[in-house]
Amino acid sequence: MTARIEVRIQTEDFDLSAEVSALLAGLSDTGAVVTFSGLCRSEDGALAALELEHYPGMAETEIRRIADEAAARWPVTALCAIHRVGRIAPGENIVLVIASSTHRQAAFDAAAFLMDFLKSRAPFWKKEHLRDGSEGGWVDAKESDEEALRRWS
Amino acid sequence: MTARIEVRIQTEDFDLSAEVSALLAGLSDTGAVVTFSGLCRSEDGALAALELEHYPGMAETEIRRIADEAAARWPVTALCAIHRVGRIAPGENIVLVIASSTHRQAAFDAAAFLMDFLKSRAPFWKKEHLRDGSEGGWVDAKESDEEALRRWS
Amino acid sequence: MKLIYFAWVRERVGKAEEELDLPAEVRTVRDLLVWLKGQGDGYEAALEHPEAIRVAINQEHSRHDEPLAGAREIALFPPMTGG
Amino acid sequence: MKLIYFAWVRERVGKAEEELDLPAEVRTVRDLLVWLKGQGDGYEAALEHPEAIRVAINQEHSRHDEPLAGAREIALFPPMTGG
Repeated sequence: MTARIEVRIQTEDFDLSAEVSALLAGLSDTGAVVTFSGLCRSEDGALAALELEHYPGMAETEIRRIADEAAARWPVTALCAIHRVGRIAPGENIVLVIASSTHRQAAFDAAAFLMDFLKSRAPFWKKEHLRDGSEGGWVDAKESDEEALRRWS
Repeated sequence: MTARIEVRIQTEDFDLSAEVSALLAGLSDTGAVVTFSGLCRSEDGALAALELEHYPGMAETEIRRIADEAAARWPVTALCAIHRVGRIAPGENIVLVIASSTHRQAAFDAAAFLMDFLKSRAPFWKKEHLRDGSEGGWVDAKESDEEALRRWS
Repeated sequence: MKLIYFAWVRERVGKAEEELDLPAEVRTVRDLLVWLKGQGDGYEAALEHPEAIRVAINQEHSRHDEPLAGAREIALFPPMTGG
Repeated sequence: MKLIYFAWVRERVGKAEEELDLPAEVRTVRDLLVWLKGQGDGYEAALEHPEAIRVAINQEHSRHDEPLAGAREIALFPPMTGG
């Protein structure tokens, strides 16, 4: 089965329903759709915005490589990953992953796999801007994100 | 943490984005949202529609009980389950589950748990109507759905 | 006792619900399934494989060895196929 | 050689990218990190903990023991925090 794969990096926000509809158009054997949305948290009101930086070119290539691997591991009908860059306010979307399949477990697994690898392998970096006007600095990578990769190997 | 829990059974379709927005309104510490949509498959064009029957009263109570258990097991900020009943055409939504949390793993796990138990414990039944005008009969329960429950015990 | 039927149990019994007086010796869910199977062709067809039938007492899932004491509403239905 | 920097590596080095002539003895990623660290205060600050720096050669993740042979573009950056 050849999965439909869509990868985008953009400054604009996206709409969940519109992305799912566009991705699944014509795929009548899809019975299960899992989406993951990553949102900017307010950090108890301390955060003014996140600034998302990426490595143009490599970011798209790397996400597509991860999606290709997910499509090889699970019988998905479609996969989509959209990552925003630039300034993102609390409550706004940062990332969207969609995985669809005939049955639900493949959709859940492919979406979780895509997110786990996207977090630790796709070249994006987050910087915090605080409400008091100061820079909160670059977000540190979490050991738990590296650990999350191990369950897939 | 008290999770916001929303359970609905309805004949009308629902919009993914609208349901996510309504569920998360004001929950500023939510960083991860997982949705599962179950769609009516076309069965290679053979299916005219599914007819969904449920046990009014017990269906809502049972789904809420499952959601309460998910909320007790994972640190979710909100959970939602919407199940449609009546006649549903290929490509249309049957069920929606939403789970949100501060971090992604809890959202993935709670959504998968809710779907697994909803499939085998909530009192709904599917009947197939075929394009050639015949009744395809009642859908059989799958042993794989019973097996899916065991990983949570 | 109020009995409710769903899906193909409802279709085979030929009605969605009914009020029945249960004999005193019908004490458990299993007793009920055995007794009901003898009440006519529709019940016989619906309860051909009684072990496959799921039962809810007062809208809660019940095992076949559970007593009926306290039941106001008993529902019989096939394994569930929602989601 | 085209070098590109991201996130706090870029901020500490003080530029997003540059063209540098690498000495012949700089053969691996690790050689490059050690050599670059000696090129001034910005580089010293960026490469204080060279083992923490991630490197991509021609836009592919590379280990620190990999050779630079064939590299057209080398990127240095902190561990990724997207998603």
